Amino acid sequence: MKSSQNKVTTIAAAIALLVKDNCHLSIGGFTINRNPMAAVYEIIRQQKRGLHLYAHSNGQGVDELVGAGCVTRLEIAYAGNGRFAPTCVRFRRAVEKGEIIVEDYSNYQMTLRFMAGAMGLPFLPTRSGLGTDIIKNWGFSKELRKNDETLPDHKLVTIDNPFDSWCDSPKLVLVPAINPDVTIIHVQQADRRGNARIQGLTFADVEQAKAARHLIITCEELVEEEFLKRDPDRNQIPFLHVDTVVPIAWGAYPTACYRYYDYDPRYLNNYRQAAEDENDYQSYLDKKIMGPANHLEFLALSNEKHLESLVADPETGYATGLERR
Amino acid sequence: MKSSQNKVTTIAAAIALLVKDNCHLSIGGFTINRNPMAAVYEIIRQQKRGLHLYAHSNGQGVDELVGAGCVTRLEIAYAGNGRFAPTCVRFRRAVEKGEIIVEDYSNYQMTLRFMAGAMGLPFLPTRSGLGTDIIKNWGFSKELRKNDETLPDHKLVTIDNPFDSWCDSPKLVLVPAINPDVTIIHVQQADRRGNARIQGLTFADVEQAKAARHLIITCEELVEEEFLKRDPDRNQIPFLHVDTVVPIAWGAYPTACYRYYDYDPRYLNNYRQAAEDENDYQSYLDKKIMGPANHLEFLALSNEKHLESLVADPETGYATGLERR
Amino acid sequence: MGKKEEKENGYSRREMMTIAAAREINDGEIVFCGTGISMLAAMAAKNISAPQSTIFFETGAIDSRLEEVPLAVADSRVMHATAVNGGLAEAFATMQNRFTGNRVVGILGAAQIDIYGNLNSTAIGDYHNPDVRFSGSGGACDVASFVNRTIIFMQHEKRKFVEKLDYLTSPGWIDGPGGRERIGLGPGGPETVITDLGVLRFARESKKMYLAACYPGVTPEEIQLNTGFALDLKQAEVFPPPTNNELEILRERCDPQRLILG
Amino acid sequence: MGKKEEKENGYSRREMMTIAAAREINDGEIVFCGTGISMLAAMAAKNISAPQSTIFFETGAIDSRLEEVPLAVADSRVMHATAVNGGLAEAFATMQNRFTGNRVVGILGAAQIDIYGNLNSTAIGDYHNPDVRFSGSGGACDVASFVNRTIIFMQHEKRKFVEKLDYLTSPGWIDGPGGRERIGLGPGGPETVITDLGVLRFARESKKMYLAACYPGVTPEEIQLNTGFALDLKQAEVFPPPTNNELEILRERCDPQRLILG
Repeated sequence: MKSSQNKVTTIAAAIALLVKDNCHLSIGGFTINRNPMAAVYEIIRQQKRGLHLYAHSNGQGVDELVGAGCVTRLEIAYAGNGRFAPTCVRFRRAVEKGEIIVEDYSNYQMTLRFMAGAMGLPFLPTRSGLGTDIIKNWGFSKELRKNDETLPDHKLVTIDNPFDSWCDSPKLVLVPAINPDVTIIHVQQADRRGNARIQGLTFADVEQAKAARHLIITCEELVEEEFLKRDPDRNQIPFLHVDTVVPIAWGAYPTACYRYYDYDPRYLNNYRQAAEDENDYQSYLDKKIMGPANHLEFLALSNEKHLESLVADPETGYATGLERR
Repeated sequence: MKSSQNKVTTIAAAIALLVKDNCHLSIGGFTINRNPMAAVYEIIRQQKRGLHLYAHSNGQGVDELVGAGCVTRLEIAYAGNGRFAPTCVRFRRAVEKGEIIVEDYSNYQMTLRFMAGAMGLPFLPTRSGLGTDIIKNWGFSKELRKNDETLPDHKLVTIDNPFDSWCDSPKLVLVPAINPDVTIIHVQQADRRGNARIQGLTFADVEQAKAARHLIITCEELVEEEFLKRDPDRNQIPFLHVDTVVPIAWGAYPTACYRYYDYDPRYLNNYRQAAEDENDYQSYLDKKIMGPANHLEFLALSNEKHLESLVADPETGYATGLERR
Repeated sequence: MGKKEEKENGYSRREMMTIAAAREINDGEIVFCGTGISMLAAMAAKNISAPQSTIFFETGAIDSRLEEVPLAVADSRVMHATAVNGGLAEAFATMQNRFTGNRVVGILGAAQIDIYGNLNSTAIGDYHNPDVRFSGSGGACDVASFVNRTIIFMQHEKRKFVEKLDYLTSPGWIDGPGGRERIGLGPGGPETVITDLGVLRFARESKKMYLAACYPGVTPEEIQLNTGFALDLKQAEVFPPPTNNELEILRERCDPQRLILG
Repeated sequence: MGKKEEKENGYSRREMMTIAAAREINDGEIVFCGTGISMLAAMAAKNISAPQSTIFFETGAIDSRLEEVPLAVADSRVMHATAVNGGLAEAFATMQNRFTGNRVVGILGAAQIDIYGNLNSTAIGDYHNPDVRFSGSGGACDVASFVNRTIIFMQHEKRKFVEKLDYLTSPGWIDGPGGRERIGLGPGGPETVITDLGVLRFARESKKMYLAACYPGVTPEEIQLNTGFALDLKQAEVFPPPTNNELEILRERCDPQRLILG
C-alpha cells in the first residue's frame, strides 16, 4: 500500500480500512490547532470502540473521542484545551468515573516516545520525570503490562548514567517507544503519493507519523507532486511512510489550520458548555456529530459567514482581530 | 555574548576569539558540500595546534586541518571525499604515520552523539555497531579517557534492553554525547543576531550547532532579521545558540553551497594530487593557504571566469553541465 | 482584595499578578510560557521592561511576535514571525540543552504546591480513583526538571498550599537543600510564587517558601490563613502596586479584548 | 577480462558491474546509495527496470531526481527535486525504523570481505598502527546493521576476499546461521556480492558465500584463484551480458561524462 502511486481515498474509507476496534491510535495536532477533526468525527460516526489512544496535548480531538465512548485506554501528557478548557471536560468525567484508564507522562516524554518509535528504537532517555509521581504511579498495572504484548513491561525505567558523570547527568529516565497501529495527522498540503508539507509548527506530528505502522494523512489541499518537489526544504514527510491521503477542506475544524483558518472560539466555547451536562452533550453528539453523514454536512451546520470570519489573514496566518471571547 | 543584538564580526576575529589551541572543535558540512572552508583556512593561517576535531563525513575541511598540522585527535566516521578522494590523502598519511589518534564511529553514531549533545543528554541508543570492531577497538585508550575529563570514560557501551524484548531490540549500543567547545557551520543566510537558514540538506549541522558551547556561523549572505522572520518554517537555528556571525561570500569554496555555487572539481582534483606528494603539498599550503592574507585574497587566486562557471543554476541549485572530470 | 478594593485600587487581582510576574523577567532572558496568565506576563514584560527577552513555547515556536494574545500554546498566533518554527522535540531540547537551558526562565501554574515548590497538576485524591482530575503535566514536569529558574502562578487557597501533594507532577526543591541533586536534577529550581494575595520566595538555605510581599491591602496574617503550612512572614514587604504605565500597556497592548484578564 | 575483451565484448567491467547491480533492484524498492558505482547502479535501475524505485542518501535526500550523476552523497545534485530535504538523523532513522527499514535495499562497497559478507572499510594491518588506512565506516555499518538486504560491490582480489578481516566495520552474517540474531541485529543481511569477475550470493542455510555467476569469458576457477577462501563453485552460471538497451541508457542517460564509468 505504501508504495502505491495514488493513495487518495475518502475519510470514511480510510477509517474503515485502518482504524479497527481496540487498535492503538495516535492523532496529531496540539490542543486547538491542526487536530485531524474530520477523521475524529468519522471515527465517532463509525462507532469505533476500545481504542488505545496516544496523545501528548492533542486537546479537542482527544476529548471528543473520549466523550463519544471510543476510547478505553489513554496515554497522555496533557488533557486541556488552552483557555477553552483548562482540563478537558469529557476527559475529566471519564477519568473520575473510571470509564477509561489513563497513563500519565510529560509532553517531552510523549514526544520522545514517538521519536523513539520513529527512530526504530525501544526507548530514549531524558532527565525529565526524576523524583516525580509520573515515575512512581503506574496507570497500567505491572500485571496488565505483562499480559498485554502491545504494551512495554515498564511504564518508565530509571538508570544510572553508564558514562558515569558525563554531561552532569547521574541518572536518566528511559521512556519506552510507541509504535501506534495507526497515526492520523492533518496537514496543509499533500500529493497523491503521500508527500506532505506542514506549515507553521509541526508539534510532534512528524514523529507520530513516522512511528506508526499505518499512516493516514488528511490535507487541506491535494497538490501536484511537482509542486512539493519544487521546494523540498519545506516538506517533512516523504511518501514512504504513508498509507492513505484524504483531501478534506476544513479538515481540522473547529481547531485551527495555520495559514488556512483559525480555531472557532464559538464552537469550542459551546462544546465546553455542552460537555458539562450529560443531556446537552448527548444532544451535541446526536445533532452535530452523528447527524451529519460526513464532514461537508457537518460544516454546513455552521453559518457560512461565520466560517468566513475564521479564514486566515495571508500576512499573519490567523484570523486577525477575530472575536475570541 | 549569545544575547547580543549584533554578533557580526570577521572570520579572523571569530577564530582568534573562540578557537583556542587544544580546544574541541566540530565543523559542519559533508564531504564536498558546505564545509566552512573560509574558517578552516583561517584556522590554518592562525596556526592553531592540538585541536581535538569531531566530524562525521566532513571530507575536505577535515583533510585540510589535518594536513596543515592543526589536529592531534580526531573522532570521525568517514574521511573520504567522494570521487575526489575515496580516502582523504592527508588524513591517511597522518594516521599511517601515527601523527594523529583516531577514534572511529559510524555516521549515524556521530550524528546521534551530536544530537545527544544538542538535547542535553549524556548518550543516545542505537542498534548500529553491534558485533563490530567499532565497539571492540578503542582509538583512545581507557587510560587516556580516564585521565582526560573532556572525554567520556567509554567509547561506547552495550546494554541489554531494559524494556525486555520491546521493539525486537534485545541489545542497544549507547553512544556518548559530544559538546564541542566550538562548532563552526557555513549557511546560506543569517541575520545579525544569528538566526540562520540552511537551504537543501542540513546534514548534521543543526545538531552540531546546538551541541556546542560556542557557535560560529559563517554565511553567504547577511540578511535582515525581518527577512528570515517572514518565513520561519525555513529556518533551523535560532539566535539563542549563536556567538558570532561572519558574512563571507564563497565561504564554503572549494566545496559547494547549494543554490549559490557548486564544488570546484579542478581545485579538488589538484588538491588530491598535491596531497600525495610532500613537496607539492607544502607548496600548496604556502602558496594557496598561507600566502593569501584572507579569504578574499585566497579567492583571487582562482580565475574569475572559472569561479563564474561554478555559480549555481537557479532552477537546480547546482552548476548544470559543469565539466567535472 | 474584593471587587470593592479592585474598583478603589483601579486594578484587578489578575492585573496585579500579571505585572508582578512580568517584573520578575530580566531583559535578555529566554521565557518559557504556558497558557493563560503566564503568557500574558511574558507579553507584558516584553512590552514594558524586557524588550530583548525571547518568548518561546513548548510547541516549538521560538521568539514569537505576539500581536494578539494566544489562547493556547498551540495557537497560530505563536507561529507568527518567529525565529524558527519547529516542534516539541526542539523546544524541550532547548531547555534540556546544557548551554541554553540555564538561560531559560519558566512560568508555570498548578493545582497544588508544597513548601518546597513541588507542584501537582494531575489529580486530587487517589491517583487511580481521583476526586478531581486535572490536565496532567503537559510540559510542566519537563520545564521544572530542566530550567534554572521557575516562576509559579497559584490561586492562594489553603487546599492548594498543602503539607503534602496528592501527586508530585513537577519537581521543585524536592525535600530541601540538595534535594534536586540527590535525585539527579540540576541545581536550579523554583524562585518565586505569585498568587492573588502576594509574592512568595524560597529561602536560600532551607529552600522553604517564605512570604516576600503582600499586595497593598493584604496582611501577612491573611496570607498565612490561606496557606496550609507555616510560612515565615517576617520578611514580608508591601508589594509596589502596578504603575499607570504598566497597566496601560497591559490593557491596551497585551490584552485589549480582556481574553485572559477577564 | 582485460582491455582486449572489453573491446571485443563491447562493454567494460565497470559497465557490467553496474548493470549487474541494477538488475538486483526491484521496482518499488527504496534504494540506499553510497558514492560512485553504487549510485550509478541505482540510477541505472531507475532508468531501466525499476522506475518506481526510490533513491535515497544518508545525507538526508529522499527520492532525489538525479539529472546528473552526483560525485558524493552530499553533492548538491542529490538535493534536487527530492520528496524531503532533511539530514543524516532522518535518513538513518528511515533505515532503523521498523516499518520502512525492511523495505530498504542498501548498496555498499568495502576494502575486505569475508565468507559471511562481513566488511572492512577501516584499516589493513593493526588498527592502532595500520599498514593502510581507509575512510572508515561512514554510513556502511549503520546500513548493514539496519536494512533487510544489502548488495556489495568488491574488486575481486585474493587480498580482499579474506579468511579473517583485519577490522570488522559492517556486519554481514557474522559467523553464520543465527549470527545476527545472537548479537542483537535483525534477520536481514547481505544478499549479493558483485565483483569485476562475477556475482556471488549467500547460501540460505550456511550463510556462506558461493559463486552464483561468472561474467562471460570468466571461469569459476579464475574466480576461486582470486578468492582467499574456498567457494562453492557448483551453482555458477554464466551471467547474461548487458543488453544494448541497458548499455545505451547507462552511457547516455546516467553517466554521459563517464565520471564514474571512467
